[in-house]
Amino acid sequence: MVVFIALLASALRLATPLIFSALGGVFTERSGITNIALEGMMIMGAFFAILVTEFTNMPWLGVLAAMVAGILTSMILAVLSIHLKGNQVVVGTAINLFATSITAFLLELVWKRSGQTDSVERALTTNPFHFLENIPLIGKLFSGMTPFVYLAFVAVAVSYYVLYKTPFGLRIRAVGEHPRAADTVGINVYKIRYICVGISGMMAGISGASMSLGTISLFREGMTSGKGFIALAAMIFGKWHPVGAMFASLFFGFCEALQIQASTLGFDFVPSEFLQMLPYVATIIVLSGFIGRAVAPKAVGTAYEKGHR
Amino acid sequence: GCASKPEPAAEPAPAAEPAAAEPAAEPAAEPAAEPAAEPKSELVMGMITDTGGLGDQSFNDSAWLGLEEAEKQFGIKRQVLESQSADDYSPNLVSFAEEKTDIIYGVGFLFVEAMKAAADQFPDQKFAIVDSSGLEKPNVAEIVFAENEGSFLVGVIAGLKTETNKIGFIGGMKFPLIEKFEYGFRAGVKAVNPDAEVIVNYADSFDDAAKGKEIALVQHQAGADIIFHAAGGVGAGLIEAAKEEKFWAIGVDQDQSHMAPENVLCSMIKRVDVGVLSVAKSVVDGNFQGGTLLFDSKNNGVGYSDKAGNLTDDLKAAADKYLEAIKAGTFVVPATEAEFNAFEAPSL
Amino acid sequence: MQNKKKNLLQVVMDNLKFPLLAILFSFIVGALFIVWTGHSPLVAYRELFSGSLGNFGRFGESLLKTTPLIFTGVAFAFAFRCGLFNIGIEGQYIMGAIFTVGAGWIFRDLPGGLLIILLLLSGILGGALWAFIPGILKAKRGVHEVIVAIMLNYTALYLSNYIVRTVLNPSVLLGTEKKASTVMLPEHGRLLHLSKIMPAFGYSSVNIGFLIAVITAIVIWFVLFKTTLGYEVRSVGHNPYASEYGGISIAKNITLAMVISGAIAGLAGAVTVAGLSYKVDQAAGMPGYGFSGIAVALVGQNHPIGILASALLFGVLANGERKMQMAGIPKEVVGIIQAIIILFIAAEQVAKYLPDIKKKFFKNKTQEVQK
Amino acid sequence: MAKVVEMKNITKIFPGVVANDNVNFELEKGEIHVLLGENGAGKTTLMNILYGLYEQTSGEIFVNGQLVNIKDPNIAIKLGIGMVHQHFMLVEPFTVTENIILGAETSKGPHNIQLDMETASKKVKEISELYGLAVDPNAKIENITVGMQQRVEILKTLYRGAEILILDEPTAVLTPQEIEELGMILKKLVGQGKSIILITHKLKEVMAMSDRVTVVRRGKVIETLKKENTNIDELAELMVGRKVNLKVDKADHKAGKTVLEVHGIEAMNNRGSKALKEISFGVKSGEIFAIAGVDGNGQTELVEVLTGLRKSVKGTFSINGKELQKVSSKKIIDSGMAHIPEDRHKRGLVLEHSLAENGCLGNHKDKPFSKNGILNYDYIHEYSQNLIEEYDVRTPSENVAAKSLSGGNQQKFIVARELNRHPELIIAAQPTRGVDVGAIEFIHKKLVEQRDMGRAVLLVSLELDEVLALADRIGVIYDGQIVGIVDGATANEKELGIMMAGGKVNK
Ligand SMILES: Nc1ncnc2c1ncn2[C@@H]1O[C@H](COP(=O)(O)OP(=O)(O)OP(=O)(O)O)[C@@H](O)[C@H]1O
Ligand SMILES: Nc1ncnc2c1ncn2[C@@H]1O[C@H](COP(=O)(O)OP(=O)(O)OP(=O)(O)O)[C@@H](O)[C@H]1O
Ligand SMILES: [Mg+2]
Ligand SMILES: [Mg+2]
Repeated sequence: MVVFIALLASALRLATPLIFSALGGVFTERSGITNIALEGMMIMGAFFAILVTEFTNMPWLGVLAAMVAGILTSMILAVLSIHLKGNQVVVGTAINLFATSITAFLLELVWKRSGQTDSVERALTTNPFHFLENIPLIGKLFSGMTPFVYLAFVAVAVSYYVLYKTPFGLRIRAVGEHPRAADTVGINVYKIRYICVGISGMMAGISGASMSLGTISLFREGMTSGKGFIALAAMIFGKWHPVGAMFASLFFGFCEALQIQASTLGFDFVPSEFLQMLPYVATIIVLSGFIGRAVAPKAVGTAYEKGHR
Repeated sequence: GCASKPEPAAEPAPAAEPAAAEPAAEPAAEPAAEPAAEPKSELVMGMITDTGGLGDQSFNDSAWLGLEEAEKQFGIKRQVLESQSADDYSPNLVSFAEEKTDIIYGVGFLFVEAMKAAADQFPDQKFAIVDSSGLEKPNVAEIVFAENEGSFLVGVIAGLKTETNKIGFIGGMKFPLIEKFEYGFRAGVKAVNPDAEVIVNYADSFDDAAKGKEIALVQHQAGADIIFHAAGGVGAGLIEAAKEEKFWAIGVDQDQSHMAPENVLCSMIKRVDVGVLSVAKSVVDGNFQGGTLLFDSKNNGVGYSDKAGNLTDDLKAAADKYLEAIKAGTFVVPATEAEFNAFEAPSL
Repeated sequence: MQNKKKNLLQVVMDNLKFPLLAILFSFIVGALFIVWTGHSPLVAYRELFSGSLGNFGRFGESLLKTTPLIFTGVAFAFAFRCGLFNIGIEGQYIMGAIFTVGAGWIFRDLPGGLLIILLLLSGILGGALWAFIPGILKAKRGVHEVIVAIMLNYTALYLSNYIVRTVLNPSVLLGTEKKASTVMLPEHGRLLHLSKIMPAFGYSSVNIGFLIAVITAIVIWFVLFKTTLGYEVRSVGHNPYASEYGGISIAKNITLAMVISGAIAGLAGAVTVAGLSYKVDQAAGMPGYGFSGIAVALVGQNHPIGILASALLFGVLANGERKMQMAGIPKEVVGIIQAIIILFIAAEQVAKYLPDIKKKFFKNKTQEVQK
Repeated sequence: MAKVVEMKNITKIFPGVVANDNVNFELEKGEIHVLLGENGAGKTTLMNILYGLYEQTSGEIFVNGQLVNIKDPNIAIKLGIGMVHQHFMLVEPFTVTENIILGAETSKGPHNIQLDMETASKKVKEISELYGLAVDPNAKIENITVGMQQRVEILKTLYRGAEILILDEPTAVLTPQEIEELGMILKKLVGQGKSIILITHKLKEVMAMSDRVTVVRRGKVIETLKKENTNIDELAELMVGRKVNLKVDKADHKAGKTVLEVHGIEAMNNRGSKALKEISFGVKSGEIFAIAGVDGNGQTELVEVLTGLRKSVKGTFSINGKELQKVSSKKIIDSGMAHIPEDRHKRGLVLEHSLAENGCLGNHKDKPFSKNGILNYDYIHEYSQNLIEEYDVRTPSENVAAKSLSGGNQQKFIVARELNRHPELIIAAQPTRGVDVGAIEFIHKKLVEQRDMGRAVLLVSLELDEVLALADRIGVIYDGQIVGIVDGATANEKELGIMMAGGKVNK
């Protein structure tokens, strides 16, 4: 039981950045844009969260900065792929490279060394609801739970509400399925897409902040270690649905937690490399339709040209 | 520990003593013997990192620190190349060699094959490699450390200090160098507290600090109250976790207590900087020689440190007791799984 | 005939105009970053170019850097011509490399020439197998190749690490101590250094792998534009429905294009192992060739011959970057330059928009619709 | 009568095409005004301008007497203009209600942020009852019929309070009954004071539904007439620009042996429901066999099955006795089949390839186009040059990309390529869709020529006139079944119309 709770707690924490980014992915892809740049936006978020916290000593301002950094980065994707109709995957690839380079560059400039920043004095690594840890049995679940963990689930709920319960969400989904239909009823396809890409930037920014400010209270080069791509997979795994994306993220988190706990759970006879492969192989199997086919929004990946048929 | 003259360690005994001697404990604090008297040398020393790059919180940083010290002491010029991938090792070596750099350091045992080839190709070029031995080239100085010995000492401390009888170890990647830390550490624990359990995890990364933290939290939840790491940047996560959950972390390579003075119990010390500096000195002095330079407890190349003062005198005394025994050769600290399994704790 | 030649020149110019602009622009932006670090861009760029082109040896090293980029660029372009985005070159490269080492061990007793051929074929096989998975899944089940390939990249990395640690470890095969890398390729299975033929290359370890890369690019050019296979691949890439109508199997060509793309990526791994590293290390992260390959292919307009040129550009940048680093300029600057080149190329439409914007400006008339 | 819409001197220039040339158009309150013209005449373009999807190059628009600048559909909607597009603009996974309210959502809750689906559903129901447009508000678009979808489109405009309705070729996808129902709906709408613009190129519909007609030809308005003052022949002449002879000259046919034999074919459509049910017929050499029917009754699927592009689930078919239902399309081509596809952009051409490369599509693996997998470009170029010459394809050379040709010339090139295979069987699906009259006559002539040379021709067409003009025998397809086969010479439109609607003809 204790082990199980620990496993669950671990999975929750590991899933948190994935949930944010995957939600961001849901918004962009629902509006018809492929977002391979989540990783880059996360890196930007992670870095600027620490940068601003370092200088202001106000971690929540850091989170805000992460959001802004994420949004600004996402605007590169927006402008290039929505207006200039660049290949969305290529733009995403470039953004990832750019984010990696620019953060490393600024890190050296600001901290006069490479690799890793100092720890910020005040971060957001502690549980804001300490009393929860006193609940018998499951209290342990809440220890080490950062504000971001709670926030992630709030974000899932809000995303679900926005996408499925508001006029705006209806429009997003229409734009992703059939942009021309949306256009003919007076919906501004470009505007919706800009907003959605912006939302994804914001989400990925928070995701990055949850890793830097929320986990290790510093920024390290390479700290996102491909989580943006995993988030992308989680989004597809979750069938482009916020709740599905959440469960997929939890699954990935769970796989990683399982790998970490392998020795405590007594199945460390499985080479750790194979445990590491598990989520990736699982995703491929799921995508192959052995468990149920996922259908992407129809217009995803294609630029919309006004007045074109 | 106090500075004692290091013994020339390796088989093909280098004529030059490792110059590490004096500043073994705090090289930065003690000014070099006669910095002003030394004429500004024109020497250029190049260092190539492994893929971890600068900022790895581990041997790359430490080696760079050694060259910084050389710059201060001997007025040499230092240059660095960071390798993006394993395929860069050889071209990076060649690049420096082509510039007629006075000595080229390859930091990390992964350089070994590239270094071997480069040493043959440029027989007049001086090279040094960190963490690897056995090349036996006249123009390659091989700087190696007895990580198992240093790890053993902090293992002793952890074994005595633990209240839960559970201790954690986090490795970067599961390869022999890191296993040397692991088995040395476990042997130390076993020597003083055979009942204590050591929970071992590998992060499969030297960067993913978040994973480091998660592993630490898991180990802590499983009962570990002291966790040692040999995982470079991943360790930042461990120390963060220790800070939050108020348990003890043990640092590695350098004294890491500054990251969390109240939660870093002590650090296992591996003086890559000293190794690098001593080879630099031999170049400056003109008595560079190839062959293995072993930095172990005898010459204070490895050890433990406690700048934050978290160790009680009892603990220090116990650790020092084992340190002396290792120095005296009373027993040999295991470095591999097989040696560990065969290891009988000495009764001191 | 006269006419045709002029056309060719025009085509070349049209295709070059844009990448050149992109490169120029990104160097200017790069310069701003260099100034920001307090260095002189002139010094930096001088270091960059002298470091990569300064003498024959350095040039050789640039060619060495260029070699895998040619392979991965061509690999990417081949799939792209079939409408596929092979982001999995990374993983296919890893598999190619590990297969090569494996074959090097198994066939270690074969004579040199034969062994080398087997090594290259093994690399090809490794990459092709790994690319077959996203290919067949795309062809038969319509699964997006990008996601599958990303997943397979990580899988390849961990699988390779496992193999390095166990199956191909010297401790297992030779009974010596455990190492973080595989056994070494036997001496007679290594690619000849060009300096052996052309001593001018001196110390440079550029090897016949470079020639293999160039030949591969030319062969792929021939396949793409002169054979029925290439015709079918390009047709499927442009219009799968029309291809199907013309009796071309979409599924077969998608799978095949992916497999060939992976085979080239695997060959890149083989050539790197046989020509440079002679082993594979346990690695914490991707080697990064896949992403560079995308950039190289895009700048080269997905044309094998263009890719030769752009790979050389990226090779020169990567090699020259060393000298910039030695001069104390952060290596990230080169990363930024590369990112901007790609961004610029990705937004190719900017150029197409310019005349439109002009038109709008002057005539203030209707919005133009592009076909 | 009050003029609700006045379009004055509208010109719209696309790169290389003058789609509308100084067009004047008026719509009066309470009328049904037909915009009549051939494919590509510029009807849709004109209406897209009125609806704000395109911006005119020059000219002015007045709505209810006010000069307006309709920059985007929002403004059009505010002005009370609604448009039902030629290709429906419906989001398939959405429900009827969701589609109707999209862009004009009702909301509730604090700050009105929440969608109010109940109110919306209620309103949709009210409107649909008011105008007699029965739909299920909760059904998903992908699960309802095309006729239903059209009602949803009309409801969409009414929901937004449209007073002026534009319907772009609304009858193309409807059965005769549905067309009749539509006519009644339109009458009802007009009765409630709405004004309607109806685009079509079907003359009979004009006479049945309109109050006035404006004829457009090649982007220019030719004339505006009152229905009472005109007749079908006059309209046809105005539309095409000369006396039209819908009869194609052809000799009596001498049918030979059966080339294509279709027996009990069944197949699914893309949605997984049965599109073809027990289809059986044969096409003999030296005859044109036409499949007539309303769009969406299985024609596309039938052609795809016969050309190897879709797998049948049951039944067999053969060319000259060779069974082909399980083989690849390449094998079918090799068995002597040529195929003029219904969608030239989707199937017929690789638009980015040069004409030369398109000219060998389907033959590229055969000698002398290629040998041992290597293409013989010299021959490929020569071959395409011949095609271009022989079929009078207007193009600078065979080196240009196929996309740079006009639709008619693209179609001619496809016909050239297919007929030049010297096939035994020609499957021509909508061979004249969207091409100008000249090209139509040319293509018709070629098809008859092939018949006279003793080849079997399977013509699939939505245009009854084309079927009647060309066919020796006619099979009528309805709901995936061949409901009857009649003789081309004696068939009449009325009889076919009843069969196309699924009715029985007693002889
Ligand atoms: N978006 C566009 N870009 C360029 N040219 C266009 C565009 N839309 C239409 N055209 C051209 O404008 C002309 C008029 O086309 P339009 O679609 O208005 O014809 P139409 O009368 O509606 O024909 P149909 O009966 O086929 O619907 C055609 O020649 C067409 O090629
Ligand atoms: N963007 C465009 N640029 C140039 N010509 C176009 C464009 N879009 C359509 N056309 C041409 O305009 C004409 C009418 O176009 P439309 O989209 O109505 O297709 P169509 O072939 O008439 O099909 P349908 O029978 O369904 O109306 C066609 O000849 C087509 O080739
Ligand atoms: Mg049309
Ligand atoms: Mg039209």
